[in-house]
Amino acid sequence: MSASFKEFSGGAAGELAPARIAGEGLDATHGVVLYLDDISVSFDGFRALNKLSLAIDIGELRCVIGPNGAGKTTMMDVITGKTRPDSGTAFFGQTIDLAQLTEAEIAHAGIGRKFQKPTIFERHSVFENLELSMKTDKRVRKSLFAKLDGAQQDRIAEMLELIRLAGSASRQAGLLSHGQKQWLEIGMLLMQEPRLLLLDEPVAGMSDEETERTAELFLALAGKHSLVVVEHDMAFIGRIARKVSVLHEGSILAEGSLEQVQADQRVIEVYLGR
Amino acid sequence: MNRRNFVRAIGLSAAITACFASPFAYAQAKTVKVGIMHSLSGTMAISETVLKDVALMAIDEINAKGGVMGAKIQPVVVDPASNWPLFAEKARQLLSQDKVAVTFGCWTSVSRKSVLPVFEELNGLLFYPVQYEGEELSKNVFYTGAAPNQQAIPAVEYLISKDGGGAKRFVLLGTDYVYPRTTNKILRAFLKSKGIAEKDIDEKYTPFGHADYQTIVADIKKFSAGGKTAVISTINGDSNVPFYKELGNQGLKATNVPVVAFSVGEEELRGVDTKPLVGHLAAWNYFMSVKNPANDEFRKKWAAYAKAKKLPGADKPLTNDPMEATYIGIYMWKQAVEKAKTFDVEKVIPAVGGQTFTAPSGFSVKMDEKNHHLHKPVLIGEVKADGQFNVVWKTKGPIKAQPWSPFIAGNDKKKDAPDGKTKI
Amino acid sequence: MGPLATTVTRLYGTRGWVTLGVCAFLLFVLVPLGNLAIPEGSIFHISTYWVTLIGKIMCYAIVALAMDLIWGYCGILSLGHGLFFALGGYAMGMYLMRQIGREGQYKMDMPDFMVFLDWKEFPWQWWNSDQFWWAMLLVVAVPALLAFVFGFFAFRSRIKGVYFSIITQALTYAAMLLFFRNETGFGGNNGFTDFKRILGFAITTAETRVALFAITGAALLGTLLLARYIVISKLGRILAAIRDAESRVMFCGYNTVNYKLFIWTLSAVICGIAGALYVPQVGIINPGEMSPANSIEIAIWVAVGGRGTLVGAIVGAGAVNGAKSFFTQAAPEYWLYVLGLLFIVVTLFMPRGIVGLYGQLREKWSRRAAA
Amino acid sequence: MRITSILLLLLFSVLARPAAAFDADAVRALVFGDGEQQVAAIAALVADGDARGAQVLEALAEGELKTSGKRILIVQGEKAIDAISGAVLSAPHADAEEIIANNRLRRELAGGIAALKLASADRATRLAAAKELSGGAAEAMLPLVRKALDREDDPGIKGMLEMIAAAMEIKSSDREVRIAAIRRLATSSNRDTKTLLLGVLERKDGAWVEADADLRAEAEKSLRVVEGQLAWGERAGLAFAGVSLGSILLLAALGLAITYGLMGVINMAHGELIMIGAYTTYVVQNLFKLHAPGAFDWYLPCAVPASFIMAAVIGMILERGVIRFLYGRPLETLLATWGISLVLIQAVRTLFGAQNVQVENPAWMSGGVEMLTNVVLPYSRIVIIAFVAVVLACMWLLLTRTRLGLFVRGVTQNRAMASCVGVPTGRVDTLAFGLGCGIAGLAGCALSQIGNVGPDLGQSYIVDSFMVVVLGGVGQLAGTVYAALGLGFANKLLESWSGAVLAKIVVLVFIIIFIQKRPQGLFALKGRSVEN
Repeated sequence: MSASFKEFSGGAAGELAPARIAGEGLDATHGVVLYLDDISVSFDGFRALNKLSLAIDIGELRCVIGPNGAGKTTMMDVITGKTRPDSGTAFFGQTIDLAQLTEAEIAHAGIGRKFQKPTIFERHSVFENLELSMKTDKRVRKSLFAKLDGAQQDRIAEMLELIRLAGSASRQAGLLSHGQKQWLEIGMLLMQEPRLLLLDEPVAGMSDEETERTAELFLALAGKHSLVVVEHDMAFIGRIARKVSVLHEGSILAEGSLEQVQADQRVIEVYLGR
Repeated sequence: MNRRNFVRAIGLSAAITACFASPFAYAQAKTVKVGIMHSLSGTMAISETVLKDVALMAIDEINAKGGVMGAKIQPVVVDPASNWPLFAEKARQLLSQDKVAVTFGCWTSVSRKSVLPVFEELNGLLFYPVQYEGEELSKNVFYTGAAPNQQAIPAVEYLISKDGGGAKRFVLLGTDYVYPRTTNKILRAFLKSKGIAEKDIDEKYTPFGHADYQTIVADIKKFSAGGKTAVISTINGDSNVPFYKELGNQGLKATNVPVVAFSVGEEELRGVDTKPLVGHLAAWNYFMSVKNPANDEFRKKWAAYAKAKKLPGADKPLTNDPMEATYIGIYMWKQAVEKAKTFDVEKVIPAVGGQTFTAPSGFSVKMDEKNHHLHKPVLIGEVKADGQFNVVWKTKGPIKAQPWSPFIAGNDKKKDAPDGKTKI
Repeated sequence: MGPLATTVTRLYGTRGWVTLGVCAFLLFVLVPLGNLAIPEGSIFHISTYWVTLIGKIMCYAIVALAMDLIWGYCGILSLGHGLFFALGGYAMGMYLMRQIGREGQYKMDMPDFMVFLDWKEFPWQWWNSDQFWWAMLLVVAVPALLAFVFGFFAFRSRIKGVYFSIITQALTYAAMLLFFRNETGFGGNNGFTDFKRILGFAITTAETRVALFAITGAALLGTLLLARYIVISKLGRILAAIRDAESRVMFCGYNTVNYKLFIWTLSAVICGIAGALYVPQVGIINPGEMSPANSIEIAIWVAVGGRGTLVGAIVGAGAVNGAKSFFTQAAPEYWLYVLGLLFIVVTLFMPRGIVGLYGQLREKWSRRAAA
Repeated sequence: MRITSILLLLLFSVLARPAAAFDADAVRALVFGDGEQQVAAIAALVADGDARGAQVLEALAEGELKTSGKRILIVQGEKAIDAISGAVLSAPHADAEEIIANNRLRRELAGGIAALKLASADRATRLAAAKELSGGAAEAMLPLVRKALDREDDPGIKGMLEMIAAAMEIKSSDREVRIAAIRRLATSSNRDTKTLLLGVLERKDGAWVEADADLRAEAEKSLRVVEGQLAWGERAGLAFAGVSLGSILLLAALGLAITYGLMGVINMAHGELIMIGAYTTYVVQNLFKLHAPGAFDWYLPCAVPASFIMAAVIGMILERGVIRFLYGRPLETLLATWGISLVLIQAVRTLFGAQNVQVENPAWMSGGVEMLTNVVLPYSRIVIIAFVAVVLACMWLLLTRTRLGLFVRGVTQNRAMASCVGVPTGRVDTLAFGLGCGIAGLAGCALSQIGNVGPDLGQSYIVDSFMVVVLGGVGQLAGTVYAALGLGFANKLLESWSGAVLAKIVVLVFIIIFIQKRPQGLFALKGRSVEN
């Protein structure tokens, strides 16, 4: 089955990705796709992010762990433009200052995000969900007269295969199981062909079998895309992790391979200390 | 939306239409239908509901005496719900569906203006019972309320007179719509003719349903510091209560600054504690308190009717000017029909002119042969502690209406009768 | 088969088109004949009363469609649509006032209320108002412009749900007070009335009425097809997606502000057109149309009919207004109870409105069967 | 000064010589004469200060003076006195015609009677009389006033009399007297003073009516002082008006701040609950009229709880019956409650009729305190402001200090969680909604004292209430308070220069723009909780 990934992701990276990304002028020389430089965010006094700095390389798969309230989700909010940082800078590639863009523009620039709680269009069919998130011209007039051409049909078909929903393409998305919803959302992300994927607890509520598949998928995606995975499931982390960052009270506590991190004294305190 | 929905929906709307089409026209022998079109809901219900009741009373009365030319009157009551387009629709319904011989209705100018084209188009007959701004004449409408010269002008003359307190400055205060605007325009011109200077006239308007008169009353006080002042109020029914309460509380007594109102009658004062208002004035063509046999009978009948029909407020039955006007209107139409020996509008209209009726006001009022307005007496009353009025001044006899006020430029050339055919 | 053909088949299936055809026949053939050709007294005669009444209700139905587009499909409840309706009406009204010519009470060139306020020349708002094409332009442009500006700021600053509803209400309320003032130059509380002519045709003749009726019918069907085209397009799916999960739509890279703005403005324009058709048939336009209550009623038509289905909007407008016209005479004292209870019952027991009722019941039965 | 007063005394005694006999002709003139003669008659009767003359005047003022044929009677209940002969007549005179006194006559009477009362021994009576006279007294009263002045020892009353005298002496023939009068008037706290002074400064076609230059100068000086005072009065009045309007808006909106602000129920029937409160007040009032007319002035304290309970109960019924099925569907709630409001309005119409009903202010609430020259603060408004403050305080305590309050806040913040930890969400909802509606009822009770009570009373408040809550920021009580007072002031300030209509428009537009800037209202919660 891993073949199917190769095929797919090859397709994605090979023919589509470079051209489009060049079009969007993402300048990833220096090999870094995302810079966060001492970002701080506070809500009514509470400091959610505290001088957070983080850099993600092209094609890297980065796991971010940390106890609840460490600021994981807030970090993603900042990257995707949902929350504006009080101080600090966030750059996508060398040139794109995320603080200047709206959510839509950021998404367009090539950052895809999966929410903690799977958010899909419950009242649309699975097919429509993928159609809507597919990378195309997303201006009003275009979408009023839009029709799916053959290539697009095929892409959706591929994706349905990939996320194993081919059988229920015309099913209402709201009726899917939790795991399937997770997959659908991942599928929607991939339809956007993003350079960077932010995945907030992607395997929550998945069966072991599904989790396993997800791990494979991520590993396959890594290299073509950059991934930031936030997860509590240590087994899953262990399965995919190359580099792990530990977030605590809004800033990076430790960074390194999973073994290094787990050996780190402060990390142990943070996790076991309470 | 799937097709089944669509089909089903069409069927449904068809069903609805069908249920209207079901004819609710009674097939009784020797009855004549009469439309009654007063708002029973919405903002104007406050004033108009009683007019519907008094009309029904008059109709019962006539039917009890054998009806009109042997035909029993069958009232068709509709509720235009203080919604002006609905007035037009209802008028059309009454005329073209129910084929009523005559309609009694409307209160606000805008409602009248809304139905006027319909009555002219379908050549119907409307009796309009409320004092209004004039500047209008229609072959199809008879105005049984007062024109400005039958209410406003005499009132101001009284205020200027020594007995009225010899006012030198005037505040013209009204709700912002046509009747106050017109009346005040006429009064301005009139006051000028009486040698009152521009600076001694202050014109103020408040929005509909305005409830906070603090600033206004304060301004009146300020203005009144400049010399003997009187307030001429054309405030619309509903805003009067807060206005008068504010007057009372801020200690503006009628003896210092009298307020004369043109749309405040017994009914409007029902909602007010009148003790602080004693001495404020109102000008009408009828007051409940006037003493004469006709009025005693009218009041008795109304009280009885209200009790019999368990009308709200029957414990304290009140009559007022528009009610009297409605009552007169119905009888004038009856007499006209009997004179014309037919219900045909074309023949009834000429017959209405010249009709006379001993009105509860104690005078024998006459419908002008030409201008479709009543010759009415003018009475000026002062508010008493019990919410009734003391008549402190009245005209010798009924005076002729001037729908085209001579105080508005260009009206002198207007002819004092509606054009023969208003249809085009 | 050609692109047009495909569009046609996509819009409605055979039965749908047949039904539409039947409606068209009713509107453009049966009613006109019934009113003009068949003499009064015959049971087949359709009186002018019905023509004007149905015409009026069709105008409301168009408004309901506009409201359904924005509320049912995009989840934005506007409590200010009466304003756009009225603006369209006023634009038309100005033209009709100019058409009166010297037949007003004062026999002057200017509208009566201006003569009366002794204005010597027309205020700027009335520039060119005697030109029909200009009136038509205003009918579309004024609501569009207002809606666009208002919507642009509202949507850009992410005003959602109830907040949006409330400020649209404030907007229409403010406009109403403004139009009540005589200085505003639109006839104050009385508004415009006593029209005589439109494009030179006497407005009260049966022919003109039937013509207006037919035009309104055409407008209604046109709006229905346009709306249908929009809701089945990808745009329609995106709007629905915005309704259900706006943030996801944004993270998919759609600029939701533009989408909302588009449908909002379109809906306002449709209302304007409805208003323009409404005025000559009803014969009066005044600020009352802008009162918050009226706008709320529009929402209620849609809810009663079934929001999120186009036919629902039409049925709702027909049902509520039909009921109103009927009960205000049948039960003048009690019709408000009927109406009020209707709203409560619908919202409580018929979340999908009248047209959804059938499906709702069927589900219930099937569940029974299953259990 | 002394000299003048002595002169006046002499003058007066000349006038007063025929005071021996009671002037029957004057009485006849008073009854049968025309306006002029009547006024003259009053002056005469007052001047000779005879007791029976006074009695006649009083009777006329009270509407007890009647005529039957040529006879003039003072009818008090059953017994009647012949005003001329003074003979007491047993037979009740049904046919007796009341003599109607119009404004002018009543003014003269009031003045005259007051002038006579100045001679009274009782201080209070004299004070009242002086007050009455400072409302404007006829020239003819001057001698009496002077006489009283010399007799008067109470400084307060003396001061007032001084002013009254001055107000008349400004028209005196003696230049010295006039100047003195003008000087004194500078310190007058009377509305009509300005008129008097302006009279001195009047010019007819360019030329001064008053020839004497330095007399005019004096008038100028005094006028400036007086106008200064008036200006202050206006400012104070404006401020008060602002607070008052604000408090009313607040009262109307408070209930909504709970039902909508905290619970998120868009309650379009809120206005009708206000209306119900008002009608409850009306009913309570009538009960008092019927059963306890003596205690009428105290119906309000009973009406307050009554209207609260009434509205609260109806509110709870609505919550149980309709609204509870619509939580989480705010817009559907809007429609349902709109339907409810229609039904309630029509129900009231059927029960009480479409006309307004009369709600009397209790005596202690009518009238007002006169502070400064030209500002009267109506008691009713003062009471309402205080009332609002109390309601606000209670509500605050209830929400922050009690268990129910805790539950309400808990449920409104996280329903699911609250129910998990065992909060009876259902009951809490009902109670909270009832509370909100009850407060609406209180608002109705208060509004019935200043506005009219009719079926669509509520309609006029609903829009404003929503504006206030939204502007203040949903779920923010403090915000609601600021918003209400702010709008009140803004409205009044604007109204004073742009007129009522424009003022309202401007305020609405302001709200629209403001919400663009702060989509969550004045006091918005920031953070993750806001979105989604």
